[in-house]
Amino acid sequence: MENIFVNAAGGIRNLLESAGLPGLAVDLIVLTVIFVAILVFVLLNVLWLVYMERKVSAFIQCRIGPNRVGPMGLFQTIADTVKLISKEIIIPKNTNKKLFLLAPVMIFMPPMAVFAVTPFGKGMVALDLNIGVYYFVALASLSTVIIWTAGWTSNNKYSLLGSMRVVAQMVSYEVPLLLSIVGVVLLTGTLNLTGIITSQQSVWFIFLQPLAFLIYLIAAVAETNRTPFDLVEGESEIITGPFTEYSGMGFAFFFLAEYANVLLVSMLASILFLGGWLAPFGLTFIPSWIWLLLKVYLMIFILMWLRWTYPRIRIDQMMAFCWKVLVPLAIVNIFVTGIGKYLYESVRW
Amino acid sequence: MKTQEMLLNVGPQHPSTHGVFRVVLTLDGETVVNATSVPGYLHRGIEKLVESRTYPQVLPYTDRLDYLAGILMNWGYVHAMEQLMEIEVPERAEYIRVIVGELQRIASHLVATGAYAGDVGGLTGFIYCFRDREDIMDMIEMVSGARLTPSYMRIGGVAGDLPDGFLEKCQKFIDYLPTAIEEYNGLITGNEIFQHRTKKVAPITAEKAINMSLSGPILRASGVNYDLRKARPYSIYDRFEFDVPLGSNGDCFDRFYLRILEMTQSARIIRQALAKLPEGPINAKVPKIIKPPAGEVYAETESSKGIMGVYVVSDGSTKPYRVHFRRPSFVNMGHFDELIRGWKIADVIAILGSFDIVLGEVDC
Amino acid sequence: MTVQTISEVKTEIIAKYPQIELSEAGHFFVPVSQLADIMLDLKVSFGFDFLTNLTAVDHVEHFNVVYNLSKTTGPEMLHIITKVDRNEPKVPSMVPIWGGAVWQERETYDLVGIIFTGHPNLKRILLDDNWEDHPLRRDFQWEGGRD
Amino acid sequence: MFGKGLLKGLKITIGRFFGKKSTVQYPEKRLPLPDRFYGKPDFHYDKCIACNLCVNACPNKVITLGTDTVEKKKVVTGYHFDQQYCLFCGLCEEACPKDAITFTDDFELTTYDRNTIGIEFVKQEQVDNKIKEIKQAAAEKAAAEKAAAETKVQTENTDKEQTTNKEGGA
Repeated sequence: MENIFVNAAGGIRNLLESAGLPGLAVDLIVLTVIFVAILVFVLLNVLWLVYMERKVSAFIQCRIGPNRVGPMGLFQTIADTVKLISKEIIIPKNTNKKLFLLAPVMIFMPPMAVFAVTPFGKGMVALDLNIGVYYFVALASLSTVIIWTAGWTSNNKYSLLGSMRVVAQMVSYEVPLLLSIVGVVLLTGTLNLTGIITSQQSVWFIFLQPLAFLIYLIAAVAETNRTPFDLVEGESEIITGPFTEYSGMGFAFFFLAEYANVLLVSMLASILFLGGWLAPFGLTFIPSWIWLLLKVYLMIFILMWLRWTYPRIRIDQMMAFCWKVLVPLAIVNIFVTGIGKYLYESVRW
Repeated sequence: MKTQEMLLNVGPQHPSTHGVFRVVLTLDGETVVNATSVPGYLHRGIEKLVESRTYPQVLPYTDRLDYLAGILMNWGYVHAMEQLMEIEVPERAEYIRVIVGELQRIASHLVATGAYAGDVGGLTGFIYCFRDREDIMDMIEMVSGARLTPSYMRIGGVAGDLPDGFLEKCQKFIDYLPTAIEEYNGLITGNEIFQHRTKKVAPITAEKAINMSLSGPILRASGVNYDLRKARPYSIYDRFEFDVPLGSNGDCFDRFYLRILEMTQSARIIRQALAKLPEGPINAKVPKIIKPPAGEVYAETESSKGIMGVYVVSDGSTKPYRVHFRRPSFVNMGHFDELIRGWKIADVIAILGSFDIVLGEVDC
Repeated sequence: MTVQTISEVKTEIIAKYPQIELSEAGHFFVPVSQLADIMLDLKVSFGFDFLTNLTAVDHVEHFNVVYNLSKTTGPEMLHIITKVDRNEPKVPSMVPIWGGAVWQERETYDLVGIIFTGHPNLKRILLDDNWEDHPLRRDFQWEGGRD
Repeated sequence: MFGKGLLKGLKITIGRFFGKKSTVQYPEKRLPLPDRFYGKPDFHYDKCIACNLCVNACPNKVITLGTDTVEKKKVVTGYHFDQQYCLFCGLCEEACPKDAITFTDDFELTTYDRNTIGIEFVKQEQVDNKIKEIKQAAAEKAAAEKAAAETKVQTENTDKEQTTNKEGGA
């Protein structure tokens, strides 16, 4: 069980090598297979997450949620997707058609690219990048531009308001997100995600960096545009913000990408703070990738739970909260971590 | 840097204008510079329609004014008619009216509370409120046969006596209500994000509120003790003990929270009315064909949104010469344009939600 | 302040303004020319600070503009009627005295066609801006539809 | 303390997450409807006395009653209920002295076609039967009357004869 995926990849590699292919071609094919596997994994998870969100919200609201399509309504998302595919894509007048259609295609790119460097289990990482954290932060901020493009080309005032909010919100919340990760990086001294996981062998960073975890959680909610920071979509204020004019599959892409982002930030939270695929209490008989999934889903559930409990914050309060509360706290956290680390290293308990 | 003001049309199709209401906002970024409300998208000309109906036939149309508090709208009309014709309503009918009227008030406030939670983004609060409103809707369906448009009252009484099982159900609901209110307070009122969103937003001073003829929870949130049930008791409200909750700041939070407090008071009234409910006839002796004497009357009742006034002019025939409804939401909205100036878009929605308008009533 | 009954208040008002007619039903009939002054005085001296209702009725030969005043401090209510000439339906606006009249006067203008002079924004409110007639007038005719 | 309200909210929602659900699986399960429910209208042909009270009571002119006079008796020939304009206020039911118009608890009133939403309650055969009945009754009555009249005439005649006989006798 533990090494099922690693072994599978190794098996393919051996098979190809024994067939006499050159090394580069083997690498290329194996990587492609891995990336397709990741793609499938992410898409399956996204479909499941849509269903899960609907179920969680329903359960919290004393409802049952989807239960008609398939057993327990499991195929509801698929049915919805089929419906969305069959719908007409309406393009507003006087817009830049190419950009308008490009935005929903591009929106999946940043989270997908980040998944290339995230470890899914012990030894299960497509590219073990040395600067994994840096790569994540750099790519995650890309989606701002894409959502902004969608809003701008929609030629709709609600979309414009929404996309301005995207820029304000996501750019601002990048800062505390980054600063909260700095605490972790300071402790480990590495930007490699696998390295960060292995250095949590003795204790998870959520216990060493509780403040950083909290800041990361809040900033992550803001980054994924979910309640209480769903100002971008702010359904009761600006309809669905940048996505107002999108219909059919265009809308579906944005909708699904949101869940890909949720998956991503939850995964990063488990990797950075919850020990990644490390098994707690020595329960190593459960495979590492299952442990990671469990932690990821715990994080996702917390995000959903928050979403269906809290109202939405206002734009000026959101900005004030970011710059006046989160950023100073994150900086304090870095200082404390630095001093703590220095003391720890000099005293050597 | 060159900046430009933007004209934004909020509505008539918008998720949180509570119907087909339109506000034309002039925005500077996210801040409202100027606002013009444009009602009338649900105007059905009820005042004109009823001119060609007989007096009892007006009643179903009053349901469609404030369709979240149909019984209270019925009450406003029959109250005016009873004053015009000088009808004495039997005791039992008055008690039944108070019970169902207060239930309807709770239902209407539940919608206001829930919709307000939804307006500021917390959809769960919305569903919780609607879940509990369902019980009231069931009870109203039990007595009147319809959930939203009950047409329950008649000139001189009510349409039917309370059915079997109603009293138990009502008692059960009243006993349950405090737990539900505690839940709303925990989920919505006590939430810090919610308080940040609503406290100190768009305060209305007491003088301004009186000057702008605001009524209902909006007026009382500004600290003006003016509830017709106390100030000028109609029906049998002088027999019940209840308080008029008052706000102090007149901001969105006070307007919201006042409704929750009023629910408790309504429950108190229902409890007393259930205990005292007398036996007897439920309809006064009213001629089969209603022909009120020529004259005119203006009578007011306190609906869930504010003062519901009905002005009836009779020329002695079977059809009213003129009926005018003073709809509380309509008059309250007169202050809206002025109030939202200088606030953010998100606040506009919060303020509109705190006004608790029903478009059937605004547009008549 | 001494407690007065509503009839006492009414006699006091009549004593101060002999031009007001008091009908049997207790309604005041105020001439249009003095409406604004009397209303202001009712608010300032008599404490009727709350304008609850404002509407108009078409009585074919003339219009009645109806005002209902009440007090936020007591149960008293006044029912004030002004007769307006049908050919020149002009009434001073109450907006300077009670801001609450602002939408009610627009509605009355919209449906009955009373022109409130001095109103800050006397436009149609419920009906379409291009509508021509005033539907609550008795001579209003419309075609089509179900009545 | 800041955050207390936030935590309380989370506690409430997680409680509800595991709590009882209040959804009713609609088409399979239905909530009981009260007796007074105003659903689809129902008309009882035999009870109707064609008094027109329901037509006059209706605020929205939903009901059109067709009547015909057969043998001096009113016969309902048509009862058209234009459901799309119905306000479900129940004033017609209240006005009816014979409970001929009632409301059922069927609330699924949607139709695919606007033309099918109005209900014509009276079937031609009902009218025919009724007319036949009345005619038959009238005929029977007429026959009975005739017979009665004949017997009367006969008795009268015999009386006359007797009297004339008497007179003649006198």
